[in-house]
Amino acid sequence: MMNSTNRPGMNEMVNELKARFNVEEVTFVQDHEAHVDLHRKDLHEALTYMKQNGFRQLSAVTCIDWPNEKIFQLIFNIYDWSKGNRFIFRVKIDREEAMFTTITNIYGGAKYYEREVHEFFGVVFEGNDSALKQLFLEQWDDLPPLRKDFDSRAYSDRKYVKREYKTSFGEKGGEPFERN
Amino acid sequence: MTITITDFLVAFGVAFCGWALQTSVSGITRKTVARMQKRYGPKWYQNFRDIFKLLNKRAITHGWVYDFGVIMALAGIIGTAMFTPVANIVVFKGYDNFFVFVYLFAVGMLGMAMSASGSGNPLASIGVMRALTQMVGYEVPFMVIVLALIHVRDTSSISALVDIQQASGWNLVVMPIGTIVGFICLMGMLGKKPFDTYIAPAELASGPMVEYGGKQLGMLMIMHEIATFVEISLFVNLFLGGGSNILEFLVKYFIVYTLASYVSNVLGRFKIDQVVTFYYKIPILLALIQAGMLVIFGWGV
Amino acid sequence: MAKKANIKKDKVKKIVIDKSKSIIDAPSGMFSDKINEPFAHEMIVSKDRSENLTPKQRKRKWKSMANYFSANSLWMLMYCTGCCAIELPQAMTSRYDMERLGMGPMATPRQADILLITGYLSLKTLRRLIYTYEQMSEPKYVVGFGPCTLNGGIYHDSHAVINQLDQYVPIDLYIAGCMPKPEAVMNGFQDLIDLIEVGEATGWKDYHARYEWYKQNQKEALGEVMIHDEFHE
Amino acid sequence: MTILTIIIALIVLSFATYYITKINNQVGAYTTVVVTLAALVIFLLEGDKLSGASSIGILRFSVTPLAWFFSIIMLIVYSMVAFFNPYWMKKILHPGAYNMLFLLSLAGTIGVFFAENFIVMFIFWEIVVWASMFIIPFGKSRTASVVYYAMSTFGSFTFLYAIFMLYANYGTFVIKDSLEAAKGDANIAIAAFILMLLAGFIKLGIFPFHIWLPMAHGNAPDTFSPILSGGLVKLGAFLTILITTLLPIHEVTKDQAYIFGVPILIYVLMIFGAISIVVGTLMAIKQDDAKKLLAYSSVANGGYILIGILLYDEMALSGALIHIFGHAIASATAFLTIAAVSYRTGTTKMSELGGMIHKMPITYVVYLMAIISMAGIPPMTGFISKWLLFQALADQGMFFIATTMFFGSIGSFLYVFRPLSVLFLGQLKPEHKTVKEAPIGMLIPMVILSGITLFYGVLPNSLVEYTAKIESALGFDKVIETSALVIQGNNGDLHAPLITGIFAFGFIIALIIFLIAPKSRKVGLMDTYTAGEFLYTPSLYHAGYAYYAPFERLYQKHPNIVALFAALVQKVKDFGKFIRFVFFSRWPGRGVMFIILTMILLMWGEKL
Repeated sequence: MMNSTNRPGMNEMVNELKARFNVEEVTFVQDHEAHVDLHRKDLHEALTYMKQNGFRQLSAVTCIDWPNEKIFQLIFNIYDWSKGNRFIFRVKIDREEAMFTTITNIYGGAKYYEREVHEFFGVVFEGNDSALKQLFLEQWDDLPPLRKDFDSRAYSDRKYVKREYKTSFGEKGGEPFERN
Repeated sequence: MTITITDFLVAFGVAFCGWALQTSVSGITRKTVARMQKRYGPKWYQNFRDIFKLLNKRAITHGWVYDFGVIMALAGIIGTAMFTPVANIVVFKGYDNFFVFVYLFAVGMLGMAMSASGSGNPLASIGVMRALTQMVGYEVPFMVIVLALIHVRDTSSISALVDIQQASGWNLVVMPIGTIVGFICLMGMLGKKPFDTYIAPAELASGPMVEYGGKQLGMLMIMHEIATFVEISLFVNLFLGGGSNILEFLVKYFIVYTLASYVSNVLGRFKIDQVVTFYYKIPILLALIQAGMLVIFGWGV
Repeated sequence: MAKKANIKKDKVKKIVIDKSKSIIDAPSGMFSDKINEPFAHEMIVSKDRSENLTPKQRKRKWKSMANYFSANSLWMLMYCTGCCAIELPQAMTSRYDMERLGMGPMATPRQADILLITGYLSLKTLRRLIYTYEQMSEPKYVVGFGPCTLNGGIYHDSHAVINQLDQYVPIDLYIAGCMPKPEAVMNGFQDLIDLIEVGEATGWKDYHARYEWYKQNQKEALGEVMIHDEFHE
Repeated sequence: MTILTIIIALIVLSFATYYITKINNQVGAYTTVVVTLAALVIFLLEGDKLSGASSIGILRFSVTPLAWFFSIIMLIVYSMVAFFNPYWMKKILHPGAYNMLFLLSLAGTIGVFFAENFIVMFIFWEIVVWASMFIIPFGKSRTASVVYYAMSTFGSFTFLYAIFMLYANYGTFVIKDSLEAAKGDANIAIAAFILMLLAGFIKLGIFPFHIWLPMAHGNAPDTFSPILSGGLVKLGAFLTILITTLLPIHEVTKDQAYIFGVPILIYVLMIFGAISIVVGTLMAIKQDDAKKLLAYSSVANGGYILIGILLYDEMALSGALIHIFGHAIASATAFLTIAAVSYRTGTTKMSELGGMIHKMPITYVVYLMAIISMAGIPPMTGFISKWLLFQALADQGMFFIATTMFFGSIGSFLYVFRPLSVLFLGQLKPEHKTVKEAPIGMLIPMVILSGITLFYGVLPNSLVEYTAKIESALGFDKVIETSALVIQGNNGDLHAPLITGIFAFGFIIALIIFLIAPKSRKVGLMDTYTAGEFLYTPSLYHAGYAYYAPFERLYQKHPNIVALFAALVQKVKDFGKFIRFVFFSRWPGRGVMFIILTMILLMWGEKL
């Protein structure tokens, strides 16, 4: 992994972030793309700072479930159109009490991303009430489906009628498949 | 001249044969177009099958105006077709006035537009809006040309115009520019590409037709075929000298329709404002020039 | 030109026999007792078409004009749900030329006769599908493409994808293959035409007959079909 | 019975109605119905037996077929519209004054039609102007009334000037005599013609004087808009016909250069008619208010009428007369249906309405028949007049004028269809779920008017024969010919009953096909193709706003005649400000200084 890049603005930005915030780790994925692991308390300030410095677009908000570490990792993907640089901020939050403060007052477009994260992972965003409403899954009635402890197959078996076959397609069962 | 019930029946026979003719011809055109595209194509009687299938289906209705509009549309177009002179079969001689054609035709269009809007689907309303807007485009140049023709020939009866052409040469020769304008307007009337903006299946989900299925759509298809018959016959009668016998008429008819179809098959689609600006640039200018040539200078007469 | 275009039906069928040799048996108990024969042959495309028809059926074929017209003018609603839709353009264009069977794409469900379900169906799509199906005017036919419509296919364990489509809407014909090749698609359509001509594609009647049963299944999977939320007001 | 008696009776009754209305609104309103109907019945029964013999001083009247024709149109419109008055008594500010002015304006119009001399005509003309001027502000806007009055006054002045000019030269006020005398001197005749025509132009709403029409029609009380469009506008047509044919202008101007068979002056005037058609059509397409839309359509139809009159051809005049008849009836009907909708819903804005057919089916049918006539589609009266006008145009070969007429004719499909589609069809708004059909008192006149439109569309011959009578009375050498059921044109015959018969035949065939095919299943209006999406809000699922948006976009940057008038108004205001600044300021020194300066200049001038 590179620790620095020749890309204009990237190194300066990283240094600034390091100086201002509690940055845990910085990884350069590409010349113009860096992953920054932040402490959850610094995220809002960091995003505000980034937005003031040209990163006007929030490309995505998503989440990764780490059931063994018992954390959710929230991912905020921001982009600077003037320089073509991308930063990906990652913060860790507690899995059991999945709460985070909304960033809609910084990036208004986060409204729907947060809604999606809430729907698929169950993370509650304080301050964004609309995030509690359903978005994609119409009338969902189970655990948030992208959590690792959600068993998709069991859900499918329970919910949907499966077709029954007379023939078993196991290792030795079934008719031999003819190719001619 | 007294009009008897026999006249009505003969006239209806013309309308019916016109429908059968146009349905077959469009089937044949579908076949030839398919061959042009290296396809096998449907049977020539495919359109008949489509129509009868639709009449067999259990359709839905959105209220009385939805049904009434369809009946009115078909009635208007059948009425127009009954006036149409075909070769030497002229039922209502002298009364087959050009302006009657234009406005009786509008009854059918109004009925269809009314029915489509009555379905309550906004896409249908938009389609109707486009159809009417397009009508403003193509009707005016066409009517200007025909007005000049009526002025020089001193009759607005279609059959009389045909007789004059049989005697003294086709209007294609008398007014070549006018014939071109007439053909462009005919394309608009037929709703062939590039003037099929109001149907636009991908954009508008077939526009006015969006809510139709079953017998209503079947009747509108019959109406469409008869309307095409009327329009092509009008063009043949006005510009190509009609026909001294049925065969001549049929040949001309076939050529005009096939040509229009082929032209439409190699073109894209205009936007609706492009349609209007197109008609108000070239065709209307040509129409006025042709009208001036005929009326003021008397060239070609 | 003509030679290329005029693919003989037999040849098409032969290819199909090779490719889509049935590996699936007809599901049992799919249809109510009202319909005597289970639709075995619609599941298995391997048999020769002419073998499917009993003499009695052949007789009926010529009797019913309505069926003849319905069969030979199938307008399809292209409701492309999954990967199989990619096979339709080939079936439609010069190489296989669907139009010679009298088929063609139509814009709205009101005009269409057949509903092609080309691949997996998520719950969200299924709602729209049922709504669309109910809007179609009768007689109407449904064709399922690929294994996804049959048993969920490779999405059989997904939380969002239903497994067995015929629980929710009646299917008249399945076309096997993942994805079915255009030859199989064409052959499937030809089979559907035959079924309609003999008056055996009666899925829409079945939907009327067992409406409660279908509604029950739909409710179990979807909650309510017509969903009310902020995007639909 | 003499005209004088009728007019005096009407005037007396109008004042009586004022007091009756003061006592009871409804009785007053029904009085207008009874009086107008009685007048109509008298005119129909007496027919040609009406005499203008009796007179008081200069108040002399003469009965001509033209006057009778126009007064019948007027009386039909007035009597049918009067049925609506009782329902509006609560909505109008001063019901007493409204009823009085309603009858007074009727008396005025009849006076104008039967006047024997110009002075009487002018007096009654002014009565009409003043009566309608006071009625218009009972509706929405006072500005409309001001504009209407300003325009009308201008017309009145030119009219009066022309009258006195003729009197000064020939010493007579009698219409026939003075016009006969004017024939000799082309210059005076043309000057008087144009000055009088200006008054006609303003009433008829010809470009560039059309701006009062939509303002007044759109803002007048809903019951008076049909009178304005169906009745009072036609006064302009009457005046135009009178002076054009009695002079006749074609003989006066025969020394001028000819274009397309008419003198250049006539052609220029026709161009104004053509511009009115185009402007009226384009503006009508844009309107969102149904009343304004119909008002602009009146502008366009005014253009047809003007061209028809100026063609000075037996077909064209007959066409124009039938068009006046047809348009008066159809336009009044259309306005009445809008009034009925407005009565039930309280709005005439099309984008706020929708799906009214489900609540007001009879009103819808009436509107449909009215617009079929307005668009000139058979089997309605509008088609007969359009056919005759096109015949005359084709005969003259005026293809430039014809282009605009065709444009107006096809354009009329667009604008008349808009209320049909947006207001009556489409999705019903939830707030109109409880709306009911118009009350029976409103339906009766609407149905009668539709019946008239249909009747003269199917059997136009009696109407055409009457126009032939008018033509011969006006001194035409050749009059329009009709035989049995056929109207004989210059280049083609029209068999109106045949067209209707064929349409009916086609209708039966279509109905048979419809009935043979399987029965349809009734579904709700919201159960439509939505690309599979679930929608529940009807008002969002209705294409009502900016209906012809792509077409409107093509001419959205059009030059606006209103701007010109606004600039004129601004100049007058500026001048007034200047005067006030100089003479009416707090410092009299300014005025004194101005006077001194002027005097110095004057004296300087004298010295030199």
